[in-house]
Amino acid sequence: MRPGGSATPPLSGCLDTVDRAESTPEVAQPYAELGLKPDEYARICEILGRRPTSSELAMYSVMWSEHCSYKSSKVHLRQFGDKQPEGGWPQLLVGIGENAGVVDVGDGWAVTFKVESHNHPSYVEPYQGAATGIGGIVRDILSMGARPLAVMDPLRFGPADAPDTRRVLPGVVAGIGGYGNCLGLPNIGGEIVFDATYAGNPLVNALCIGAMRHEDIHLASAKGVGNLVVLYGARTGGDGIGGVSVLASETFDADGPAKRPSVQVGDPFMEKLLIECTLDVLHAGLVEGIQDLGGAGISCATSELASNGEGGMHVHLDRVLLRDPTLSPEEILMSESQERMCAVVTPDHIDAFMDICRMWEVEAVVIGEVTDSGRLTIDWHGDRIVDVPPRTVAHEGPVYDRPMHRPRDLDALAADDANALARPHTAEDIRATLLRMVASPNLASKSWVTSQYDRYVLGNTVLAQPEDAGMVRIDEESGLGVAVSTDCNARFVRLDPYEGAKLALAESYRNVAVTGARPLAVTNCLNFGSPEDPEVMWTFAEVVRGLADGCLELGIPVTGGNVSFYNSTADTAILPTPVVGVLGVIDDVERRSPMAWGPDGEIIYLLGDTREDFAGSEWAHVMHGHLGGVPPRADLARERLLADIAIAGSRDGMLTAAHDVADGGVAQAIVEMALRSGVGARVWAPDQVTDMATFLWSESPGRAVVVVPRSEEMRFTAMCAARGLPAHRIGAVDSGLGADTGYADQQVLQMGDVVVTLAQIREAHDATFPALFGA
Amino acid sequence: MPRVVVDVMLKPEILDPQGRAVMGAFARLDVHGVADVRQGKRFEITLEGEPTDEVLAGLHRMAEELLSNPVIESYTLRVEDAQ
Amino acid sequence: MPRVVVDVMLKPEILDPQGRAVMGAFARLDVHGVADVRQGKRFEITLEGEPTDEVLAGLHRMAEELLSNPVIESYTLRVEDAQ
Amino acid sequence: MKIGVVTFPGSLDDRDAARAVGLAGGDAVSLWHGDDDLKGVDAVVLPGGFSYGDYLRCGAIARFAPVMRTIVERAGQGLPVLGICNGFQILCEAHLLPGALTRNDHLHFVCRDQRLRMERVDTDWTNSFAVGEEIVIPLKNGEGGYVADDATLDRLEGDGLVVARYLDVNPNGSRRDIAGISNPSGTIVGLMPHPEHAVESLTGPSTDGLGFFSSTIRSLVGIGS
Ligand SMILES: Nc1ncnc2c1ncn2[C@@H]1O[C@H](COP(=O)(O)OP(=O)(O)O)[C@@H](O)[C@H]1O
Ligand SMILES: [Mg+2]
Repeated sequence: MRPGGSATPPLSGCLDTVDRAESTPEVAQPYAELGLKPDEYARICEILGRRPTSSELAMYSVMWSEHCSYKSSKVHLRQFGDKQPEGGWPQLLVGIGENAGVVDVGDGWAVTFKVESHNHPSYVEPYQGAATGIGGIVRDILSMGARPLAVMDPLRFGPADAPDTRRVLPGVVAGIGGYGNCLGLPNIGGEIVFDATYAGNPLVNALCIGAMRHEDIHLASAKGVGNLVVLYGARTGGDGIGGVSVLASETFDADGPAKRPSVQVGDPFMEKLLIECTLDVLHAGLVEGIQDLGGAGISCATSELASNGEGGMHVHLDRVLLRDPTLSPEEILMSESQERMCAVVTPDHIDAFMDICRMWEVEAVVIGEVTDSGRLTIDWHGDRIVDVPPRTVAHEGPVYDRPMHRPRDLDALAADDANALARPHTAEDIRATLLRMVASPNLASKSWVTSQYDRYVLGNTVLAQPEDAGMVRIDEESGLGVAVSTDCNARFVRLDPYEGAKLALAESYRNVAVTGARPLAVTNCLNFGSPEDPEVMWTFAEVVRGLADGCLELGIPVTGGNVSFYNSTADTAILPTPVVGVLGVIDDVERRSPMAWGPDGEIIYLLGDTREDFAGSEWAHVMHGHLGGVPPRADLARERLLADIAIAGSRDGMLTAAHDVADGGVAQAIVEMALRSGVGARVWAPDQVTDMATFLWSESPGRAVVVVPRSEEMRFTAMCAARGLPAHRIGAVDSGLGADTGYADQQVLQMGDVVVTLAQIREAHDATFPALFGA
Repeated sequence: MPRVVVDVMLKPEILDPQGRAVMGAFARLDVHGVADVRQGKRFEITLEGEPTDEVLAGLHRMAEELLSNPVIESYTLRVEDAQ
Repeated sequence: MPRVVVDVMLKPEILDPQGRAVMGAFARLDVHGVADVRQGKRFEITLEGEPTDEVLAGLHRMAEELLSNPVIESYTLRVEDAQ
Repeated sequence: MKIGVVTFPGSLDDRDAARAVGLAGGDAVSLWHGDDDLKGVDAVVLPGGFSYGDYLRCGAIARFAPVMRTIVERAGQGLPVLGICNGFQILCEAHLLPGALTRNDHLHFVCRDQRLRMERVDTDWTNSFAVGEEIVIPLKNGEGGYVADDATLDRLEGDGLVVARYLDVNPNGSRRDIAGISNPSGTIVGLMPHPEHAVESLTGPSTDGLGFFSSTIRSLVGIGS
């Protein structure tokens, strides 16, 4: 083989068939333009025993891309499978490797959830990029056989006041809302974090949760020789195939590359029909195997289905319904047109399958059948254009153990102690700090964003933003429900990737537990810079190690996730951002603990220990623009204990409210609880903490604020004492403080000597987003 | 007063779900003979004075940057006399 | 193939928040000399054959009943030769 | 009491409407857009959602569904019909109610807990409320601005056909803060906010929405006005 080389004239004007590939080994192929390395191309030739056809090249190039093959991350991600308790994970029904993992939540119910990134498309075209991100993750959940229940959207943007953020953020938010609202899935949570490193590289992650009965779980495999392969949903167009046009242009069009959009446009209405249609065909028992069409379109769906099944499949590519009749076979194979699914159906079920599609006005066509050839063969109007072993496309791509190096600046960062930064001491300074903190973009009210999302549709949303976790009811009879949170303080990860990953996990775990749900499983979206940068790669490896260790310690498995590399602009990589999603189960959603406290007289407790932990804190970021020091260590045994107490407290009616303490410390937690309930409170520092600023803004992990009715105080504190969890009495709900503090008729928050009305806080908290992004 | 009309349409290669929905409705309503429907936006801009080069240059910039999204749409701009 | 274009605009007495938002953006972006902006819809309908009276009658009916809402909108319909 | 809930392609709140009917003590019957048979129901709810993706105009395409032909005909004979959000849009598009719903004046989709004042309480859908009663139910729409010409608005006001009005904020630029209207006989009601999302304290901001569904049941058994 002699890959590359421009001496040989390219093909022109004729179909590149397998026969032709055999007889013209010397033809130069544009593998480099398609992102393949010379040795990767050589390996393809070796697998096939000849040069690939241009269609085969299209398939290999897209399936062996970083995005689809996980070639840089695979060696590390293995830990998620390897680090597991003896006897495996009891709650896991389907593990990593399928479209999404599935966990048992009891009563015959199973839940699946997963988070994915759509970062780059959302930078190019914020609305459509974000919209299709939602669409893609929903199809992953659907393809497991689950009814999608809710979505969440962890987002990261450049500085809040940067002009580009004003372009990107409103578009992303409108896209997520536009798609999710039209699809009829409630948006129950997410994150919005600003940091300079995300300028030019926003993160748009999307999470979906779905539920099904155990017997309804479906997998992506093409079983049963003679079964039919059906492609249904939207027609195939030229979406997202900008890259492969090099093939089309060389092969088919002497006049230069055809105009192909690299932007995918979503049609949420079609996706809604696809959901209902898919659930109907699944429940009617008409489907042997099912797969969504995501990143690599038909290439991915056919090779994965074949690879997971009997190993053989034959496809008539010319049967694919096209939106754009000028598409070449290579382009059809790589098209990323949205809202398509692929199902394997027995011949005697095909008519019933087609009837259901017709009822939902969804177009469907049989494109092929399952064979026992061990090969994936594809024809184009009778000519063979693909003949490959499917495993080599789908599962046996290249794997790299890339060089790693500990970032050279880590020691200097650690030495730059955040605890040495000047803190406010006087009541006046503390008050000013409080108002500035609640108005800072990362801590300010996000309702400008979340009010653009439907949180009510489907009628099962029990908790949604701004609560710690989103919670939806699964079973209306029993009240069984699930809670999900996503979190990541990327500054912690930057300062100490191993601990930072555990802290992200701990925070997400804690957010779920404080609602009263028992954490069960983990998904993650690992957003990083270039894997070819050894410092990024080292950080990535440390994060995966930390997450895998943390999951083992907490007793919850990683069930799936996504890796997004190359999140960097010319000079900066993003903060390493492993977004961690934790799923929990609650037997009766009536027992949940919301964030808002109840009536007068209830007692406020701070659970856990407060230390001087300002490294990576929001306070250091907002007040000093500082990132340095040694972040707190994650104490996962303590997190488990805290979770046990929060769950028992909710279940047994000892708590009226609970709120996790994280970004912005206790001050932020108290402010959010007060704003949510509209009732004031008096709060004081526990004896353990003498410095008010530490009490208010330190970000020691393993803490939560809980509110206990007086009648339950004895029982609750006895439980904490018996289990060894520090519970500090730090305040009381008090609607009458205004009169004592000179604000008659107003609700007032008193923290130590600082007095501020809820109206003042609310004004500061609410004004930021409208001021930045318009009313 | 003179009027400028800007028409913004999705580029032909971009999926137009709205146009497709209209097509579907045509079929259900027994309207035949239609091969394709695309839906776009029309802006009618009434000027205060004459369509000078400067004014038109400004409007072209707006058509390009604000009224259309060049990633997925294209526009045409023309001066009309308002009736 | 021949093409029919239907333009649908809000009636003048109906508030057009989109047009108003565009006006506001013009001002912020230093585009002056504009008295008013209205935003409407444009449909490009490609025909399979010739624009016979029958086809056009069907499309007029669609423009009236489906493409526009006569309570708030008015439409114009014209035949164009596609380029 | 059998209350039909229509599912169009893209209907989203049909399950919720059916749940609300059940909680109010009725039997929900699902009706399919492509069927012109109303299965003997005593009343019909056109639920919220994005029928046909809200493409073109909200409700514009759904209006032509076969089920709507029968509903328009039966509504003319007094069948009670409630249109919620997208259902309200469909009722206006089908000319069963006057006016139209247009893009929110702030151009964003908005989801909020909305306070309303009930103004007409002798309809088939509001007879459980008191005049002037204030309720809180969710509102969520992108095109909820109610518009009509002044003559129509004056007639609606003069004839007492405004069913509910927005309090605190006008969330979408509706003329005269109108959140819902009715036909003169009070059998047909269109409402922009979503009563079906306020039927359980667990999942809604209140249970104020139940009144709409229990009202029809009352009037169907002859208790209502
Ligand atoms: N960071 C991660 N943690 C755990 N599992 C992961 C991670 N990244 C990818 N995976 C898993 O690898 C498999 C392949 O991922 P992907 O190709 O993105 O799936 P899909 O194409 O279905 O979206 C999936 O099972 C996914 O959950
Ligand atoms: Mg998948």
